[in-house]
Amino acid sequence: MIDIQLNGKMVKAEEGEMLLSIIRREGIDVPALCDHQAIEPCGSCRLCMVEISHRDWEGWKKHVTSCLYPAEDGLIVNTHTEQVLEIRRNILDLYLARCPNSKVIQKLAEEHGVYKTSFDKIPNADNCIMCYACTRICEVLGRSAISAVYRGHDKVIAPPFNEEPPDCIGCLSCAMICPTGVIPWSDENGVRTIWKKKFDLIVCEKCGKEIISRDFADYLIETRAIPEDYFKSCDDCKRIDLARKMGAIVLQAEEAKL
Amino acid sequence: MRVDSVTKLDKLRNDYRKLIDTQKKRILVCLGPGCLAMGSDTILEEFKKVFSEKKVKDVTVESVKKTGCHGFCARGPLVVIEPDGIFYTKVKKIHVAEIVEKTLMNGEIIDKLLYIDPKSNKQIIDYKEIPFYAHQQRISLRNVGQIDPDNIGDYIANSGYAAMAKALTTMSPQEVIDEVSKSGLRGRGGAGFPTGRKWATCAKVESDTRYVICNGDEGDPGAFMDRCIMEGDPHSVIEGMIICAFAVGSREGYIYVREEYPLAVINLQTAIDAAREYGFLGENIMGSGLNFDIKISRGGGAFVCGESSALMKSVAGEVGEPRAKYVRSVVKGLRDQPTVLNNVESFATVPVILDKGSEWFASIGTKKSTGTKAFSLAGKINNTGLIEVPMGVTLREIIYDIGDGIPKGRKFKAVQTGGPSGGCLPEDKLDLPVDFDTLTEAGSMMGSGGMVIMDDQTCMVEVARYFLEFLVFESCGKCVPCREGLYQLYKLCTKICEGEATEDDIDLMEKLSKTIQIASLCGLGQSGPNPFVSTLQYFRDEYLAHIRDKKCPGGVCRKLITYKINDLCTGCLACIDVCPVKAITGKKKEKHVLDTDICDRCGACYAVCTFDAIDIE
Amino acid sequence: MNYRLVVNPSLCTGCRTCELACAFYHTKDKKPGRSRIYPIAHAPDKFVPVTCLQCDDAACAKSCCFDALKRNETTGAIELNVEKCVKCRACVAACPFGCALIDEVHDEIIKCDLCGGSPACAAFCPTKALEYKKIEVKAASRQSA
Amino acid sequence: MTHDMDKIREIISRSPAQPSSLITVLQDIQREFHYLPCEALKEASKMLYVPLSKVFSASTFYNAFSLTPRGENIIRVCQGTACHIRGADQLLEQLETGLQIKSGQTTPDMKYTLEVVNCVGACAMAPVMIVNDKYHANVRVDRALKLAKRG
Repeated sequence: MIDIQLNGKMVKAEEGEMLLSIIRREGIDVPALCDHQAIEPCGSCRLCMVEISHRDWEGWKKHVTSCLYPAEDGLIVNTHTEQVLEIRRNILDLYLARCPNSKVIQKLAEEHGVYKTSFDKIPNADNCIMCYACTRICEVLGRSAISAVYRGHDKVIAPPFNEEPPDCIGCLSCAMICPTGVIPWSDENGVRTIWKKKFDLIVCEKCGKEIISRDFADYLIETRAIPEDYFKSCDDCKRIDLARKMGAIVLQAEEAKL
Repeated sequence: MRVDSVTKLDKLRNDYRKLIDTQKKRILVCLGPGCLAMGSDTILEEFKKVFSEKKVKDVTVESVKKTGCHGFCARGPLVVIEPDGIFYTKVKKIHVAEIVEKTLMNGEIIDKLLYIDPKSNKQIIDYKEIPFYAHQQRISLRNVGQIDPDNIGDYIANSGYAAMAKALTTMSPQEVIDEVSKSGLRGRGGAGFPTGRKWATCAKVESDTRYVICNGDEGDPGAFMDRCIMEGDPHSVIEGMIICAFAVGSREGYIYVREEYPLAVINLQTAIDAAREYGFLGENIMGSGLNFDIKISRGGGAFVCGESSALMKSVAGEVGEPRAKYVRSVVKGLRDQPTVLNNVESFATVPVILDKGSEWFASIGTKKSTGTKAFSLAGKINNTGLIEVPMGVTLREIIYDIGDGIPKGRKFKAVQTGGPSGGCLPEDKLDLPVDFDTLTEAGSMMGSGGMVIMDDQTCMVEVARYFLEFLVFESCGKCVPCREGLYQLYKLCTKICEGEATEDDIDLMEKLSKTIQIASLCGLGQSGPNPFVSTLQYFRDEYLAHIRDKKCPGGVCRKLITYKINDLCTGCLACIDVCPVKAITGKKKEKHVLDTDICDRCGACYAVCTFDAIDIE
Repeated sequence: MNYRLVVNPSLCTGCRTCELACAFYHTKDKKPGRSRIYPIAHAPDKFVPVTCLQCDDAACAKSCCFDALKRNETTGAIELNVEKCVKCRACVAACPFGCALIDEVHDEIIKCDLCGGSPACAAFCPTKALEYKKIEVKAASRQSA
Repeated sequence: MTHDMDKIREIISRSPAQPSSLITVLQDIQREFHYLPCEALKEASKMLYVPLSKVFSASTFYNAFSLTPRGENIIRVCQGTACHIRGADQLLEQLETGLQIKSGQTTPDMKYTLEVVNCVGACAMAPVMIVNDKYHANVRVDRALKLAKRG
């Protein structure tokens, strides 16, 4: 365990633990859009920037993204200096120009006192903030069906050749993890559509409720050794089933007692 | 033949020296980038053709040598006749026969091909006496332009691989690191990190695998020193890398060459193959037990790959996006292993340091920036070319003594150093000594060594806009300040160039620049606003002229200028031919008329007019 | 260590106090969400309180591609780390007993976490159909998920 | 457009079958076909064990790669700083007007592709244009189109 000073308070931390998780643990509110515990930090949104200095290093001061900076003994971390707030405001200002219609961005910007962007809005803006959460989560699954393509200001998230991604299994992880909810998908009539690719949904053999995409179930069966039977009915029906089975045993036992 | 001992290397060197001495005359044809673009390859062929057909005393086909960049590109194509150092400039294919006839057969000098010193108006025969060369001191460029890069013998004859042999057979790795540290050598790629300290850190990290990478991704527009070294003296880079591998204990090295330099790849590969043949690369080099080999990794055309972590990703076959470097690449670099990454020029300098000693090297230059630095001179300067000077010379010496000032007697406005990460320095900074720290303090940076000189017909706002456009195109797009911030900065700068900005926009740009500098993930973004910040610092009046007066003092920004034809027009039709929008009309030998309503102010007419008949207002 | 939530359906009256207790115990932002336990009638007036069995070889944990479901070795519960949960619903589909659930109110995946060691459902069960008690578990039979 | 799959496989198999060969393989494919055909990328993905999305990322990230077929003659105008201040924009404009295409495009007859390139390191002789790997130095605006069409 090491000691760091966080906004004036001494806190204990594990060496090498990322500053952001310590900040979160201490209940300090620092915004971060590209951060998610299921994926490795990548430092693209720059909102979790904090000011650091060191007890023993005179005059050393830096601004770093807390999601990627490992804690070390003697570190002095300040999450809300005027300069840090100014950086956050300016970044949110840029985000408002990039994603003017995103409710998430609007709310976060307002919380920081930015009500409208100082810049020209990007033409044909969508709500994608290019945080790579979707591509990173897809990589964790070992699929990498989508990726960031082109570069610089033209960079977008897309499937290969903008066609149906061959490696996509329709698990929705990308759409679910997206902080601004920009990835469109739908489940209709037993068919899931995402990235313009269509997937058969397994429907509950008892009640007809849509459960999971066939490809995702196959993936879980194959890579996670889940028995195929488990995917035959929906959670509601499986609970009722369990109640019936247990009930039957209980009844039997009660009868035996009598 | 394997060369595995100092004795064998000494013998080889003597053999090569004797061989060269037997060639009484040598004709060196410069095939550097500048001369090549002027067609020097055809001159080389012509010489070879002549000597294969004709017998000339003391000269054979082997006497004709291609070399890398000789440096004085402005006067290219260059042909040097050694050992007398006769320096022929602006040589054309048609001159070859004359050179053979007069100079080589009869020992006559051809006056019209000589360099004329504009100050004394005198012809100079030996290039070493030309001010352009006389003010230089060449260390990393020692062989560039002097030897045939494809011939390892030339390199060995010039004491090549001697430093490597010395290090591997008489020194310990620690001694090599100490020597490099004591020399004070700082990374020539731009940041100026002490090379010795980098090597020492890498050597200390516990690991079975360490990599040595040479950064040949010379992306700064306006810089071509590394290209010239890789093309003109590839063995010096290889030798430097072998010494480094020995010092840090590496078995595998990479040279990352940018996509735009195909000839560098070819020459380096030839050199690597030759070095392997002699046993300078491979197993048990010089019998020292060092196993080391080098592979070339070609870039894909991305400026950001000059950044170390992006470069390492690119070498690993991935998209060149930088990562946050809270763990330095010298500890965790390529494939997460400790990696030394140095620039081409740094590696090329190392053998000389070991050869002549750290004290000698440290005595050159300034206290904190030792040695020499290669620069490429380009833009609005008379003597464009490749130079190397001791650290600490002033910008004025470089621009006026070596570079011979601004063409057509125009006025100097700014010198751009450090490429898109650097800045523009004005006239009153010309007496600053050129070293790492001074240039950074002045708001620019050394960068890799590109120097682009600008005259009063350059618009500094437009220059900032140009660099921002470049950076927007080259940003990898990973982090927001760089991707969105530079884009907005570029948009605002364009607005100024179009005369549609207000002074509030400048404030906004300054505020945004600060955020981009602090909050960007890698060096590209962090230094991205520099071209804007430094031009605003020194040329604020030009910004204000665009905003308040809607005028472009440099006469560049299209929306703020008009072209007019004056009475000097002779009616030559040249401008009519080039005008892409057909805004100029007129008959031969009659003064032409320019319709300003149609004119889209591209400036083509101005560029072709040889009678100064086009005015910019 | 060796505590388990023991369900005795014979004692269950279907009063659904456990549901309320569960929902309120896990309440966030003053809006009670979904319960993790359901008394389900399997015959007239006969109920089984269905809740997570904290299976030894739990399909929910195995199906989670992001390591969000982990057994708490102290309580024995397989707990969901909401910070790691992507809401892909693999666990919902994979649990053979339908005990990984979607809470539409908070747009979250939920499952029984034994309330960190003192299950509210058991505490409030008026008939002791639910009891959290120490039981003998052979050391080898429990493998950590 | 279909390509000889055997040729594509042969090019890919020149490099070790591992993900780190990706950039090299893409360069080799580009050299052969002057662009990256879709089926070659799919094949590279399979043979090098790289997800197709990552192949696509790399193909679009690096400037050297083109996903659309290019013309017989490739005309590149250097946009380095030295070239810029010595009138590279005007050169480009002349070529765009003369060839009736924008930079990055190919003429409909597939004869010429016009591209810009960020500094080729021949700054001393700015402005520079490159026609099929042949460098032309100190190009005057009135000569640009002629040099381009000469091939």
